[in-house]
Amino acid sequence: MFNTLGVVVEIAQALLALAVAPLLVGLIRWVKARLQNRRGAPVWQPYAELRKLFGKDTIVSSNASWIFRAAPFVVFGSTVVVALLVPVFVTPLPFNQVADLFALVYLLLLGTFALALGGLDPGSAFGGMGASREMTIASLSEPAIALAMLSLALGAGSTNLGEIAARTIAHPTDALSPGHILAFAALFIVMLAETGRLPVDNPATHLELTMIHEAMVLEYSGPALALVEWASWLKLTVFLTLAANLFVPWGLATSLAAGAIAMAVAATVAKLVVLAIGLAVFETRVAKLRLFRVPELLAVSFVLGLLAVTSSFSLR
Amino acid sequence: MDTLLLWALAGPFAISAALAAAGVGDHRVVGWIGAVGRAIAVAAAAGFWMRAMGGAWPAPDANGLFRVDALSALVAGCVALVGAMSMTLGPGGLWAEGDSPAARRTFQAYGNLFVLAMLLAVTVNNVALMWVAVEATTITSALLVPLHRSKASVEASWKYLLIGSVGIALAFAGTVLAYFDLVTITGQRQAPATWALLMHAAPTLDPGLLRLAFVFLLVGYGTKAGLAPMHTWLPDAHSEAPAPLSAMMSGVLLAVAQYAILRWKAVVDLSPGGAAFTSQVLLAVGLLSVAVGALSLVRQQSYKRLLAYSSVEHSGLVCLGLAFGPAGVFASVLHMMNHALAKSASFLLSGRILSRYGTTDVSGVTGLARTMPATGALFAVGVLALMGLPPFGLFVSEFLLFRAGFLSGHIWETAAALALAGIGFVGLASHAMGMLCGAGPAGVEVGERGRWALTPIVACALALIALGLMLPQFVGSLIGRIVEGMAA
Amino acid sequence: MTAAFALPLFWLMVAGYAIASAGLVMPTRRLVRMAVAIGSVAGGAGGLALACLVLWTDASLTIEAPAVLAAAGGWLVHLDRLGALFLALVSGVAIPVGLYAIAYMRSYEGRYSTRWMAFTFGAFLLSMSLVTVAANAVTFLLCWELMAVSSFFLVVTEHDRQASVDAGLWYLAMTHAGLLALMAAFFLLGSGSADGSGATFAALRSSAGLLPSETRAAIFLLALLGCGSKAGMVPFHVWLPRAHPAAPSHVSALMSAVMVKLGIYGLLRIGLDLLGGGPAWWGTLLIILGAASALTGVLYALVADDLKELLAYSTVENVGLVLLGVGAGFLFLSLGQPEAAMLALSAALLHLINHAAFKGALFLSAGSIVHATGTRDINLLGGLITRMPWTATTLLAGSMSIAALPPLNGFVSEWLLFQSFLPGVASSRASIAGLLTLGVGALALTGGLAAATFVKAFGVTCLAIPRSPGAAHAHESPGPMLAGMALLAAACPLLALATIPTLTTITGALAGVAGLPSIAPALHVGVTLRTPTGMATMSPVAVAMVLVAVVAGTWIVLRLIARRPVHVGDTWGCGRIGQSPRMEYTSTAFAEPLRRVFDQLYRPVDDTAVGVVRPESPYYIESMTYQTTIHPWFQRVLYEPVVQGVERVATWTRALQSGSVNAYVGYIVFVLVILLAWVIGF
Amino acid sequence: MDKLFSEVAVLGASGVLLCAILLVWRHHIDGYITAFKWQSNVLAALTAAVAYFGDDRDLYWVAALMVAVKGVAIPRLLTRLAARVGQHRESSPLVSTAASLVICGLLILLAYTAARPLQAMAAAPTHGGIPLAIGLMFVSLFVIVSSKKAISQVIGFLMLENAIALLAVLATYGVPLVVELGVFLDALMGFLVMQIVLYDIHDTFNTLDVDALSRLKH
Repeated sequence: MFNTLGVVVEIAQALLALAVAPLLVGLIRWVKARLQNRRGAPVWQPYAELRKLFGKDTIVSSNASWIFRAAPFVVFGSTVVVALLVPVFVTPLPFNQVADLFALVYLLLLGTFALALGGLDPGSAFGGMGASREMTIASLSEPAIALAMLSLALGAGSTNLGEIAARTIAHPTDALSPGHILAFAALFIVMLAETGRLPVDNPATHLELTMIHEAMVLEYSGPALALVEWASWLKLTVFLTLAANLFVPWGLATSLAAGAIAMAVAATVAKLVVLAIGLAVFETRVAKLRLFRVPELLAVSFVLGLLAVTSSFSLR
Repeated sequence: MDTLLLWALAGPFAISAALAAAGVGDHRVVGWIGAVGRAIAVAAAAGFWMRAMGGAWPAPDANGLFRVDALSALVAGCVALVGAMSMTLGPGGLWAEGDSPAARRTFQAYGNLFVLAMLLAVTVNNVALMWVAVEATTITSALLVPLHRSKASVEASWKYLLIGSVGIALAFAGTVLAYFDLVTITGQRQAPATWALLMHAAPTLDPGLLRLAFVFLLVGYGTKAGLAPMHTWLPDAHSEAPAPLSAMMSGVLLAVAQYAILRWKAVVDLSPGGAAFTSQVLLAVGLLSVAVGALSLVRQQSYKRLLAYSSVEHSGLVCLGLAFGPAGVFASVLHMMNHALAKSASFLLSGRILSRYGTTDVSGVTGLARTMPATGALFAVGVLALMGLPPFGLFVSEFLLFRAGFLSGHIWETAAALALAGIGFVGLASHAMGMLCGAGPAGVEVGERGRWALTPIVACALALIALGLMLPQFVGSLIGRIVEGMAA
Repeated sequence: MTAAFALPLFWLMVAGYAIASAGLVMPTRRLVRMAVAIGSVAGGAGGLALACLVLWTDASLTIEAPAVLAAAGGWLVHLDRLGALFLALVSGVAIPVGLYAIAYMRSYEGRYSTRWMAFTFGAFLLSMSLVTVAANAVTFLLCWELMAVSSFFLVVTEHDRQASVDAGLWYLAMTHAGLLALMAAFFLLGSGSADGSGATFAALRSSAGLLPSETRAAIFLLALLGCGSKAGMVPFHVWLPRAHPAAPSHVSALMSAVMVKLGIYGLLRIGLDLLGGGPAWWGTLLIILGAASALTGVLYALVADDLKELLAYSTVENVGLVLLGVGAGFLFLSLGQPEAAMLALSAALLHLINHAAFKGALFLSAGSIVHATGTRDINLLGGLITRMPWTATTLLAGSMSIAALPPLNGFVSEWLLFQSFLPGVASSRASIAGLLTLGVGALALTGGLAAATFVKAFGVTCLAIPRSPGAAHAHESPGPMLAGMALLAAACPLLALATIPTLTTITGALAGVAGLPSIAPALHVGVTLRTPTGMATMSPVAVAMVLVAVVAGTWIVLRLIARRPVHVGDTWGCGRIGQSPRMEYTSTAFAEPLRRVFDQLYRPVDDTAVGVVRPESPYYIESMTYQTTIHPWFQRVLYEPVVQGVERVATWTRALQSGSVNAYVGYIVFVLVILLAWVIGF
Repeated sequence: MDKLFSEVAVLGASGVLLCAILLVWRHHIDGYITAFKWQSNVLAALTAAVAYFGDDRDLYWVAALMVAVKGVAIPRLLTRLAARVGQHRESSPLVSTAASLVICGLLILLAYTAARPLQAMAAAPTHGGIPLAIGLMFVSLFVIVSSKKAISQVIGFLMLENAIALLAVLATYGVPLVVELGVFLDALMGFLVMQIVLYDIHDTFNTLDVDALSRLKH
């Protein structure tokens, strides 16, 4: 599979993730609107947003430096690289040999780091506040991610994303083992924190006391904002795909046969839709937490991760 | 040849003393004559040093008045060097200023006698005459303590005189007891109690009596050596005496007393069970001294007392080393020598500091590195050396000493000494840094004066570095000979 | 053939550093600086070449001078590969730091003695190099303490500042305590061999196995105290955040990048090489202390407002990470898993080398900032990226590396550290697996917090608008300083790309030490890292390439499709025009959320005082001050009781010297009576 | 003959010790000086006796020197000193007289115990007095410790020297003459220096009370 075709497929699925990301976000927004008794924007609204932003002029603060301009590219680039790693419909992939689960975490951290610097650069209080809060949450979610991943890696005997998925495909019942479920729960909480969803952050608000991600990107405009937004949507997609295909990799193609791939794409889309709707329902049900309650949530996630690891090696 | 050396060693000090006593000491030319003479004395000491590597002079069985072996040569060398340095830098020497003519004469007269007494103590063959000479050191130096008459210095001199005399009297009692033993065993009334004879007879002497004698000797000479708790005179006398005298007292007087203890220990060690006894007693006294010395450094307010207590600590270390077998004796003797160099240099510098700042309070002296750069740097060197840091000799001797302790099986005692030395280190370091660093107090002149007077101290520092990085062969083999001599 | 070069290279190194020290006697200040630069570059080059020679060929270096210091065992120099690895580290950092010093020392001219600085600087470099080649106890301890003394003098360079003096005292006390412990450790080691006095490492190595296990444990603990205090391991780290900021920045760089690493060297040399490893609790202890160091370091770095103090605490953190790896290595060795041990130790050493690069770059950049602005307080900086673009860039490179961001070197070694823990979690007893799991958690939390810390360190320092006149009028530093910084900053990506050769060198150096495999297992396939158990693969080169390609591709595509103009305007201020620095997020503000999260650990002292109240109403407050301080409680809990205890005993001892001559004579009588009683009973 | 010698030796030693006890019992400095003078004279007589019985000519010289230096010269200088400084009374000593006497008794007992190894080798007829000599040492030390006047401490010290001289005479019939001369020189010089320092103290402090001499501490 490590041939040119493999690379093409790899790039294709990353592009697919990139293409699907706005749709997924649109779906979540739509479901949330419906659940809140609103009509809601159509699911392709995010595409329109992107088009509009790419067509606008950019305004840059006079205080900002090249960091401010470079940050969106780094954020976007690192997220795309992460997308390259995740088995969207085929596993394993050539790039899985190049970077694994832990590398994925650090690639995501690179994006967060860049965005936090971008938030600080114009010197507004909002940017600083957003950066500070974003880094707080990112740093506290690290141990939980690490343990969740460790638990997955222990189950599969590898930290290679492709192999983890392949192993669970080979042993379908593993998906229901307590270690797996606990790890999933841990990762889900971390995902909420990392992608700025409720109850950690509200992507739909600009209320200064509560916003995190939005505060950080407040100074961005035009194409730069488009990149940042798209990257954050892609990040959400990647996390959902990870949740779908690492924990429940059923249906994932293990060869490049056309039929298998077609089925895999369908399976992945179905799983993503389910997860998106689930996320929308969850977000509608919970209220935003105060910032200083978030560490408690992340501590829960850490404990879940710890339990996941424990059960992984105690059940072995 | 050897007799000539002996004269060359002692003569210059005797002549200087005589000149000063005759009232002609207070003259520039006389100062130069004295300096040249002392240089000759130092050269003579070096000659002894070379000579002693070949063996003791005269042969061990001879009953001459003097006998110079490796140990004598080493301590005599230290005494001559430190004595020459201190007398040259002291009142009436070459560079000192600001003392009254009477003070200069007194200092030169008694100071030279003091050196002479110390030289006599380490070269004389007879144990009782050695005692006489050690007693003479107290008498000659006690009068110099209150050179600059002040209440504190008079008080210090009284304490020094009384405690030193009482201590040394006890040492004489010990000497008599050992002599009694010797006379009884050999049946030779009026036998000359030479070291050689004592060493020869030691295995047959009564062990119980010898131990009793050793107790008196240790308490007696230990008083002079500044071993706790007989050390009480030391901080007072050292802090109140003029700096050059403190330098000699701390640098070499302690070494002379340690010389006596070492000699007697060698004798007692040869009697059955003696070695175990001496090492236990020395361990106890040494450890106590290290503890008292080190802990007293922590909350000390006067820098001269700081140096004095550091002497107590180092004296304790030397004493500990003597308890650690041959390797320990080697380390102790080396340490004694290193300490003589480092401490005398530090005390001489403290005199310069005192004359500039006008106070002995640690808190009154700040910014030494700015106000007196050369003195400050050398003082730092002296203190670092005393703290046992490389590249100075005391690092190596402490290394050897502690190693001897561990390898001779005294692990806990050595560990305790290590810990206490660590406390002393911090105590000394914190006070010295307070003095060296910061800005100088208002009204204290900035800039170095009389740089030439620092040359002997620079030489000391270089010697310490040489000892610390190389430990030259001739030093090592001489001390090796001393250790051999202890076992003979 | 190549072995013949070893000796000349050694002497080149010594001569180079001697030239640096010879700055002491140079007639002009300019020559002093030149001597330092030429000397350190030449010495560093010599040392680096020598180290490479030993690492990459069969050459080794042995110099014996048994007659010198004969009584203590003589000078004995022997360079093996483990030592060479650390020699390479010392020498490699010496070169950029030497270059940097040419210009940096200038700012000290006229205020402090640069001659003395040059002398101690050369001595510092030389003694650090010699520590790595020392092959018997006395040579090692002598050089070790010389290193401490020379660096002590450099720490108190600004000897009229109380903070420097305090820092120097803490440093001196801690390092000396460490020396005493090491001394005891070596003596105990020597007590096993027939001729303990010689104490060459070879003799100690062969006799160490015969020592009883309690003695071995004591040696290990003493070595841990001695080396740990040098390395800045918690709880012996208290000197580090004081001393490193107080020293001139090029010295801080050396201390942080190199000197603390020699603590790790000592631990490996004694614990692993001489003792040959030990029971499982050694590794466990190291892991616990490593995790404690990592977390403590990063937590205090996070809240530090002093840029150099932040970097110093971050050194504690990174030493903790290295110790985690070393501890895992010890643990796996005791469990009979030499391959896993090799992985863990290699990861630790790789991180150690990487840390030298980025921490060196960071400290030099910090020095450049201090040089330009005159302050180390992050709250007073800001906006430097436009004023000092090169300094900001090196600071950024260092910050990104230390935050373990791909594709830089910190990422590679932290990744490898994670991987080194996995085999243990996968295949050991439950207790050990649990420990290692917590270790992974600690590693991850540390990584996250480090990222937050360095967002602050770079972002608040260099971005936005300056918050003080000093920062506003900052200027870029002169060329030599930039060159030094650039060399180290460039090493960050380069070391990442050269991970495989570096790692191969490390495993080569570790091969055969103690129970490690004598033929180093390959940790890579081609350019891809591969752990021995095959659990993970990762290719730093490929990650870097893909990342750069994607970012660059995005940029190009965007340039092509969205060619809209860029306008420059004010920062949005909710309608308020004219943004002032007072609106910015400061260092303290940035760290506030995490400070509140870890309140229980920091135990800060908050102090809110209402300043001016208008007479109209008590609720109408014109001004208010808020103050928060964090006193690291280690000092209060661990050190102050000891200090107080010693002071109490010292006070009792003072009572001994009561001033009464009667009492004094009484002591003599008392001792006499006691000793007589002893004799009678003897 | 030996028996007589032995009795004389013990008698002499007891006499010397008795003088010390007498000194402890007295209050006046003059009384101290007198006690010391008699002690020295008794010691000299004992030395002469040992010289006679032990047939050692050198010891006659020692005895003569002792009378001259310790029996005559030093007591006179002391008397002059006491008159000059006007200190006549050992005011309020640290320990009451009765307690002092009891302590002295105990110290002599200790000395007897400590001197056991010496008695074991009692070959010479004079050895019976050795414990007394050691006892005298302790009593002298006690006098120094308990005195509050510098001058009484000097007298205590002189008595300590007597004790050691007594020990030397009894144990070994004296040390060789050259040593003996050195010891006497030291003793005399030592006393002279002490006297100078005492005058210094009186000049600077206006008293010889050692309580005044406690400024140097710690």
